Amino acid sequence: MSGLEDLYREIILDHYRNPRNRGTLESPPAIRQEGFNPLCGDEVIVYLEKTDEGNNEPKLVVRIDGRGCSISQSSASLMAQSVNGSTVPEVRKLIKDFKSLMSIHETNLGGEPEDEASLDPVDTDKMGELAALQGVVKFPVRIKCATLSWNTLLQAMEELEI
Amino acid sequence: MSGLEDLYREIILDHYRNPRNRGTLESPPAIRQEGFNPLCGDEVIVYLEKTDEGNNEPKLVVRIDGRGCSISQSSASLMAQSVNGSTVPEVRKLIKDFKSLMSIHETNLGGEPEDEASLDPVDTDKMGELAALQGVVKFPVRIKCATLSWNTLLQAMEELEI
Amino acid sequence: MSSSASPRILNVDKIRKDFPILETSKNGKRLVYLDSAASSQRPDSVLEAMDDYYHTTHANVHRGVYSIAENATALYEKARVKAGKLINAPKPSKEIVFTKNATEAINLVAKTWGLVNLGESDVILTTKMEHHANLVPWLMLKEQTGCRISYLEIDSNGELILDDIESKFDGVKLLAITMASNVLGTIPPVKYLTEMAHKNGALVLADAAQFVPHRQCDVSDLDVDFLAFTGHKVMGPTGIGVLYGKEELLDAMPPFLGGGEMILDVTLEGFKTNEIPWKFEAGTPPIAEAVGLGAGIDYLTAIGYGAIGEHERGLLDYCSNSLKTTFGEKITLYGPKETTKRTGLISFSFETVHPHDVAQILDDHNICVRAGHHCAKPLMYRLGLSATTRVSFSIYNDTHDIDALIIGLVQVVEMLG
Amino acid sequence: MSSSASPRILNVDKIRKDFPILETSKNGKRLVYLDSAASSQRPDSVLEAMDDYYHTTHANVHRGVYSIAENATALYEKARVKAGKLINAPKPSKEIVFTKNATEAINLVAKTWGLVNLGESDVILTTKMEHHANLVPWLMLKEQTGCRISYLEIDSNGELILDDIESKFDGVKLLAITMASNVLGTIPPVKYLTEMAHKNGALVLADAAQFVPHRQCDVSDLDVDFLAFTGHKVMGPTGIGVLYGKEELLDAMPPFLGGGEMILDVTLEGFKTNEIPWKFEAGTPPIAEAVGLGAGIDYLTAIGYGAIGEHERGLLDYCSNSLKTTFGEKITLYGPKETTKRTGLISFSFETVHPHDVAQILDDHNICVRAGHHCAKPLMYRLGLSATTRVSFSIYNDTHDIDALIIGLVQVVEMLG
Ligand SMILES: Cc1ncc(COP(=O)(O)O)c(C=O)c1O
Ligand SMILES: Cc1ncc(COP(=O)(O)O)c(C=O)c1O
Repeated sequence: MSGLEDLYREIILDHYRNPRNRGTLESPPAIRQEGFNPLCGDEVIVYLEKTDEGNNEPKLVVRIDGRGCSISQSSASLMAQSVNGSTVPEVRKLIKDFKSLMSIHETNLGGEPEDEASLDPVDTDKMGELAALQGVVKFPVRIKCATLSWNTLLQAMEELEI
Repeated sequence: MSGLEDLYREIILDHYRNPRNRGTLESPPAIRQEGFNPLCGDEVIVYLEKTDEGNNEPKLVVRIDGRGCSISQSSASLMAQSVNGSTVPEVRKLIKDFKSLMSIHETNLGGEPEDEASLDPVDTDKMGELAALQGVVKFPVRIKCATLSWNTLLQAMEELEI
Repeated sequence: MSSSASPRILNVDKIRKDFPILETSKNGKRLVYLDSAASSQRPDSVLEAMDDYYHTTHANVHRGVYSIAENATALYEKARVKAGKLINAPKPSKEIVFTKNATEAINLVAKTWGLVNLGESDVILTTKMEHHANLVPWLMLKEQTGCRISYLEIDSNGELILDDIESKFDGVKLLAITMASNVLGTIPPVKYLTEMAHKNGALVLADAAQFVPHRQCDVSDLDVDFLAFTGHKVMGPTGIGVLYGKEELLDAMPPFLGGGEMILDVTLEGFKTNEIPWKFEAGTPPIAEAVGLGAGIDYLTAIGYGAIGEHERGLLDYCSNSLKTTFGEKITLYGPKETTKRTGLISFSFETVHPHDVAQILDDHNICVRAGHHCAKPLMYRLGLSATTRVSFSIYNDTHDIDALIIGLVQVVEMLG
Repeated sequence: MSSSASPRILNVDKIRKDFPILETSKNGKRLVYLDSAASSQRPDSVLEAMDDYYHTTHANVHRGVYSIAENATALYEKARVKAGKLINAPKPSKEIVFTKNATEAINLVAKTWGLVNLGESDVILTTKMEHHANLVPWLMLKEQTGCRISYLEIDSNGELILDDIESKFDGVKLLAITMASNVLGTIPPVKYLTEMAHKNGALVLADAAQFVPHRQCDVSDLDVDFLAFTGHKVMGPTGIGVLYGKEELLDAMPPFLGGGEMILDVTLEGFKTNEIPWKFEAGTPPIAEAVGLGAGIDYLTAIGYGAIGEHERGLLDYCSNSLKTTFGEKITLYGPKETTKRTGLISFSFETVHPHDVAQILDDHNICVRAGHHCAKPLMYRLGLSATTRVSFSIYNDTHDIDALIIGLVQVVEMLG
């Protein structure tokens, strides 16, 4: 049972039961991006917008819709919580760290790592609640659940041309 | 070696080395029909014509071209020898008898017999030299070689609308 | 309750011995395999038949003059006849095409018969409970030909709504329909619909991937024009599927893939196609897989569809009763209420737990169930779900498996409910 | 003569023990298998890998959350990487598509990339020595798109004529070329021709079905755009083939067959395709076959292409010398004179005996050789032949096999010559 308890940590169950930043943004101006997990049909819809901060770096606003398992939905909630109010460079760093957290096992599934950099060790202490998703790496199939919202976020950022 | 000697009987080798009725007929009026053995690419070209016998049954004239193994070519030669100068009903009977001689093994290759009648026993005594091809049934793959010219003849007869 | 129903019909303990994977265990828990609708396990006789083939006979087929090549060809063609007889095809040696799976079989029809025969004014009629294998090929054909696709609706029991059915056939050239839903278990009235289709000048393709493993399938009686099923769900190996088609239809169809075996002649300019069924079997076919499928079919028919059906109905009753008794309002079961109207599988969902999490926790008990959209997304949309949990039965399952399932599910609900 | 060449390089006696079929005999004569170009035999490790897979792991892939399904998926994807590494694909997990055989791999390119990219003014350049698998798909494409097909000629040694080669690329969008002729053994200069093709804006598809079993294949070095090979010729099982394609090309191509696994989403109106390589793998893939292929590749690479090539060249020399010495003027051998320019097979013909009869009589000696057009009819027409006899070698053949062949052929000539 230790593996299971590692997967279903309290933080994850909390975000699953009480998802943060759930809702929609008007689109346009916001980007509306759908993501599917072909394995199970889980669906995440990411709404993304940037604020106008004058001369300062704009900040990102994100809302989450869709449905799916505890891992995909809690990961989306955790993602939204970390992204909201962050600048683009901060978010890029977050994405990189999160993918590192996950990608170790993706390699073992038979893939090449996306790029070598993604194999840098991550400092989970600095990741806050996000680190709770670490237990997922013991369950390779669930990595796709955990990364779904993040990949969708990346696509939305591309659409926003940031 | 008994099987092999049964396959390569003297009559067969003779017809292979000295094929009868080899040549072509002007087409039209003759029918020119090609037959292929997809197994090995053996090719038989049958030229077929019927004579005008006034009120009597017309007779068939056949010539053979093409190339292939000893079985396909000797069978074509034997076929031409038996068909030449015969009437359509006589040829139909010949074809039926010959197919019976061959079809027993075709069934074992996994096919249904073309029709139940084709399983009638044949009287090989009445078949003359043709009966020499009987050894082929021990070599199922070669049945297609032996029947190639006969199937091509049948197609030519269809074209001639007889 | 029919807790002892299954042991009376089949000797499951004895059957399980033929399936070594069922003797494996993880963390001291034996494997409980409840995912045969995704892929069945196979008896050792299937592996032995394939190994034996490789050990004594292997050579490429149809082109060799030497003995082992002849024997390989004979074994391959014998498997074809066996597959044909299983579904009572009138001319098995001509009307059975071996493909790589059921999906390819359906695509073959779409990309040959479909491309030639369908145009903008034509309609393909199908249902809202199809597997993607019997839907995406038609959606692709729609893109290519401009034909339309219309769907028969389902009711709240997951059965087809047949009111005013005659009108649904307007402009229809093909009815493409499942013989058993892989999500609901529903067995639509394919014989009746085939009569209807034929009366209206439409052909019928039946997706029997979920039917052939469970019920006697008789294409002569059904009179369907095409039918597909897949080897790995009928105790055969992966890598092989079966297409049945009526002789005159197959004869008239253009070839599918080009290459060796499907030709009579090739020149620099063009080619002549071979006779059916080889016209549709380009390249080296799945020879050992055909031999294995033959052995799988032998195993299945030795047990007999009568016993299989009865056994499965017993498990169905037992399982749905146990689920309802244990979880009451918390659980929803999908599909027809009457067990006689369905095959041996149950899809269900909990209000508060996602199927993925259900399957994950059951895996900790070494219980295999499927969670997801089951390659039937339109049906999921229709049911207003993104996923269900599905348990499916075969001859090697018994009530102990279901008891284990219930214990596992109780823990699921405790953890996440 | 190199009569002892092979034993020095490979321990054939030891290797043969891994191939039980080679221990069989008929009428007291051991099997002499000289038809590996049609299909290789496979070591028991391949069958064991498949049996082991079925005994411990089998489940459908990519869709299951439970352990054995995860393990099955991992094994399947590992086999993909193995197949990719064998040919040095830069991104094996994306650029390798599993098909049912090499023929399907080539058809896939014709029916996706080809249909989208070729029109009436375009030319497919190929050669006069192609296997039907690399010809009929293009002839079918010609029918569908109106594109033209032109052919590189061969000289009397069975080598490509490369004079004025630049001009041959006029209007060419695709060069579809074999990497080793299955009739002549010829190894065309594919790297050089690929440079030429790319300079002229054409892509290259290489048919490596007869190359991968014998020589190190390096798609990164060759820079070909697509490459196909087949499992049953590289010690793998039947029922599986491999397509390599460059990532950006595969990404841009429309899907091939429709069904499960190749989609991200399906609605009643349309569908979204999955990522590569799964976009091209509709339905349940050949899972056990992929595992078996992986084991076959392991066996092959453990022996090593260096030793394989050297061993085969020894047998080639020994066999062609024996044939020439024994039959002199009576026999004609085809293909390049230099053994370094060819793979381990020899096609030949006797003036007076048809290949079918040769193979028939050799079968009486339990010697397996291929007789026929070898699925290369245009080449046969070009050579002015309807058939040849072909002997082909693998790692389990030695000079004893060739000695037996010569004895058999002497009897052939006695009987029918
Ligand atoms: C050169 C060549 N290409 C393609 C093929 C086709 O391989 P498969 O029949 O496995 O599709 C073969 C083998 O028959 C071949 O020799
Ligand atoms: C109803 C139905 N049709 C078709 C298929 C496709 O079978 P395969 O994946 O073997 O092609 C399946 C199985 O996944 C199925 O359940």
